[in-house]
Amino acid sequence: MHLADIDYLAFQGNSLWHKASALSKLFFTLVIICVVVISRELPLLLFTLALTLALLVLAGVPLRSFCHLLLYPALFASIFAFSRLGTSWVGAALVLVKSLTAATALILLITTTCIPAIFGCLRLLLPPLIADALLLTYRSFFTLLGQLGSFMTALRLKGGYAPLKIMLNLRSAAGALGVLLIHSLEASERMHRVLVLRGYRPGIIFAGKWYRPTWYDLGPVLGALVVLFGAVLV
Amino acid sequence: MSHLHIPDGVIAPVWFICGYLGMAALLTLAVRQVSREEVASKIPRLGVLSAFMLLAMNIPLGFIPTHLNLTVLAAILLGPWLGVIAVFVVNLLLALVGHGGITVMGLNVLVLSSEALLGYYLFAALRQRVRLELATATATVVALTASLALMIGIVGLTQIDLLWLLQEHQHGQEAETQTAATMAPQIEGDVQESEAEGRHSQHTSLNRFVMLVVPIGMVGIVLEAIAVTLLTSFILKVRPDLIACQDRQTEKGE
Amino acid sequence: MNETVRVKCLRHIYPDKTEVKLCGLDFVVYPGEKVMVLGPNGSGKTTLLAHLTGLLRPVEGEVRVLGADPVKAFNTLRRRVGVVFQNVDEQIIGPTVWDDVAFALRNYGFKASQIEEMVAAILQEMGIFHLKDKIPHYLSGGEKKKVALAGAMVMRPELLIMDEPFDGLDPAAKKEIIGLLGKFNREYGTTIVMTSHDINLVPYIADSVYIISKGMILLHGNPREVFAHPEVLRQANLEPPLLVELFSALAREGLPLDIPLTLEEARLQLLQVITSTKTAI
Amino acid sequence: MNETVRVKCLRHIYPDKTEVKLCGLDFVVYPGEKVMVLGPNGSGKTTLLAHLTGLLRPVEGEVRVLGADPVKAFNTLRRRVGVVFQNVDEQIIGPTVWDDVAFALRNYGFKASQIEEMVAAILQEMGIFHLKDKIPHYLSGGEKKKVALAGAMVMRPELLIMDEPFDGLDPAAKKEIIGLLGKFNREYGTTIVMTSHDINLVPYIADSVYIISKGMILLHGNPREVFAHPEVLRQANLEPPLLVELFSALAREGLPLDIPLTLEEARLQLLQVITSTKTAI
Repeated sequence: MHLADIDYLAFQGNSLWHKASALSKLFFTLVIICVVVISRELPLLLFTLALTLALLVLAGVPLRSFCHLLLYPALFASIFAFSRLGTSWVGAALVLVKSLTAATALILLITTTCIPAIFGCLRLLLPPLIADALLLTYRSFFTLLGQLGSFMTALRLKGGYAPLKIMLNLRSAAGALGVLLIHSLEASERMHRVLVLRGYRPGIIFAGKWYRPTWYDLGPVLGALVVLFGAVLV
Repeated sequence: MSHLHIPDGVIAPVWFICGYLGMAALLTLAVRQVSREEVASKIPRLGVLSAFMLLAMNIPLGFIPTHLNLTVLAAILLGPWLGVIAVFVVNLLLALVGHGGITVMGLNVLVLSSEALLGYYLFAALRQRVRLELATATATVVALTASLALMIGIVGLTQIDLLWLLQEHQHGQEAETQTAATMAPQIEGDVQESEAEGRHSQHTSLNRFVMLVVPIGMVGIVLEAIAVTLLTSFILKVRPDLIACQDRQTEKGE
Repeated sequence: MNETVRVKCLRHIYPDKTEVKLCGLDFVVYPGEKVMVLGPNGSGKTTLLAHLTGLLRPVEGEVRVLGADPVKAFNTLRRRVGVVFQNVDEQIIGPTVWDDVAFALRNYGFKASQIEEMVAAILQEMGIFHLKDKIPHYLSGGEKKKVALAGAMVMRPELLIMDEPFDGLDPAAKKEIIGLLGKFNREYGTTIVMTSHDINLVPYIADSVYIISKGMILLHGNPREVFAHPEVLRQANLEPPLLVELFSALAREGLPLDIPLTLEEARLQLLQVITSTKTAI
Repeated sequence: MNETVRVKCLRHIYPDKTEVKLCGLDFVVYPGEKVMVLGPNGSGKTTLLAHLTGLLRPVEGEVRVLGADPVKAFNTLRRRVGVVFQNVDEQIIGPTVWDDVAFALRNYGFKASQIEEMVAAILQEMGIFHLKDKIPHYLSGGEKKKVALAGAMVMRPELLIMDEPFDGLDPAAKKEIIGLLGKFNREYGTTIVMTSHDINLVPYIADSVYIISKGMILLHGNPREVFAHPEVLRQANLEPPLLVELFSALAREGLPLDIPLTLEEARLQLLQVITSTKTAI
């Protein structure tokens, strides 16, 4: 799953963009998304796309392993765009560039920001119950991912997976998922005990340190200002 | 199953803003519906099941262009409102990792929440009358069909021009249905079609969309129903109390 | 009454109707003791610990922890008792190490500055301050164990309960945890109750041992006393430590040997026997 | 070429860019051997095993299993190689013990009657036939381990690979698994490669030992040869077995002692030293 690779990149990365706070990067992403949604100016969108791509490269994100995430929305947009080829070249290009830019901005955000830090900011908008649910989901995902990986390995070694045999795969997947489901439900019971013992109240899983301004925040903030300035200019 | 994959920036802001507002209202309602004691005892299960849904989506089924969602299963095990929250959590994480656009997240949450709510209440109603397997399968099939219809409705309602296609994922293991859509009025300067012509083309594309998505949707619904039923009956065999305790919750809630 | 823990012939019925009994000797822990509960898997060790934390209510029998009934006094006791379960992955809840260790403190409404200070103190003391911003799933097994331990110790509980603290750790990590537990015990007088199925660790960590098998507390004593009953150990499916086996075998040959706890003791005794044999003749 | 396994200076890069190297000595296993790979957590043991199964493709280096490249010959080799992972909970998939053991057979298209026969045979041989209709979830750790082992052995593989087979088991279960592995090795000539961080088990189960530390294969030999190098063991963060420590300490005092592998050996040597001291004077 990409989530694991993305998480690792965000965790071990050390670029200037990585060091900026989640809040500043969320601001940057939001600005880009707004520009993508509102603007109809191809030059501005192209400039924004070039900027986000350059930042992605500067942040040390291996483009090759994530290009499918970029191309994925672009592919649909482009097929749509080309179906309207008769009407307008500009319209087609707009659709393509818009989808690419939005996807790049999101990937830049999540490959350089640890997900808990993003949740830490979202927590301000979300009810405590949902914020906690997000964090627990994130924790559980990685515990379960390891287990699922073992199951899949066991399946492969015992001949339980073949790309072309649907019924075989379905049977194997159902077996593995069933066992994994029971494991995870039982784990959740034990987690419940832990929560009770350690005194759980909604909203306390994340500490208060969601934002501390640093000089590194200048990067995303300046980046966002440049894009905004461009938007005003054209 | 019913999951819109619309790239960002190609749908009119008014629609995704409506989607977000609807989502906010639904989530507020959901949080209010969950009692305080239920929170402490159920939140680990909520987290674990959301993670489980995320994982199940990534199980390669071979070349079938669909993946499991397990929304109804989550609703059965969590109750309707925590199920809605699970839907939100899963969709937010998916949107963050670039799976479907972030702008259509609100709409996606609404569609999938309908699956959770309908699935749960149908299951609860049928559970007393028929065998567990039949109750689960029926609830899943009906809920998914309804959410598929809802999605088609939303798509039609937004009057967006659509192009549906079947697309293998880049990694070649999983594939799923995708929508690429755009908003004609957005680029009105470039589009010089007559009103009538435009309406006509929207009709054909919606028809084409329905014709493409319904068969795939049906395959997805059948697979999902099988998976949810197998999983529920597996729990019933190994740890019946995990579902039984949900029954008590239901009785208390109703 | 100055016992930290007393458990008297416990009976518990789980929701799925399995019954677990724990009878035989009373389970008594005095302040400042390091108690090891030894028994094979399924002997009732974990059930015993769950009752000490107040998570389970016994059907029969008496449980007293720090002078109170742990079920009734749950909310007061949980501040005075730290618990570390066997599976640390399910125990670490915070998204970062810092958040996790601060969890209980935030719950009890400590001030932010106080929390900052207390978390820093325990992390430094345990030598894991550098991990504070790490995400738990990137830690090694030993590091996770230490984080869970930090979360339990941050309030300086009077009693620390650990289920299989050494399971799955490699020798180096085991040694570190043993060192930390010894330190907490010396410096804060923390009473420690832990379970294990590894008898070889006993001499390094415990000063009081209970042997449990099939719901019976069979034996209690300090390590030397317990090792003097290899037949009880075998009955409980536990193998006596190697040195104990060796020395009992030699003692049966008529050599004047006591049961040694450590390597050093064993070496000195053997040297003495050999020297005295020399001088005797 | 009649080596079962040969691994030459392996380098692997995981998707997350962590690099694991395994150089130093070659890792060679001959048919019928019982090989123990010893090293602390994170030394590269599990990576080595994953390469033997063909699940990972090395960036550099050579891996040969039963004369073939395990990545290329994955589909043929997996019928001839049995694998048991560390955490049995994550590899028992079938809803009942019977289903789980029959899983691979069904996938390979054996006939129902044949499957029936083969599963019954292995379950009986391992003394767990009575568990056949049980739901694995409710089995004890030792029983689960046996079920996983049955699933790996049901096709009578030439090579059996086990990652930490004794971790988390109590002494009785350990003994049973050791007995079963010895039996498979004797009766079917099954070659066994296993990892562990518990050095004390070596004398009971291995006839060839590799010591790994930080991606280097430091030492290879039979148990006696390996124990003769306590300094290498310590370098690899492994504690030499107690008897080895005791006897080296005594040998430093000038006593004429060899390194013993088993309790019995140790006892006899000590008795002899004591008696000879007597007679010498």
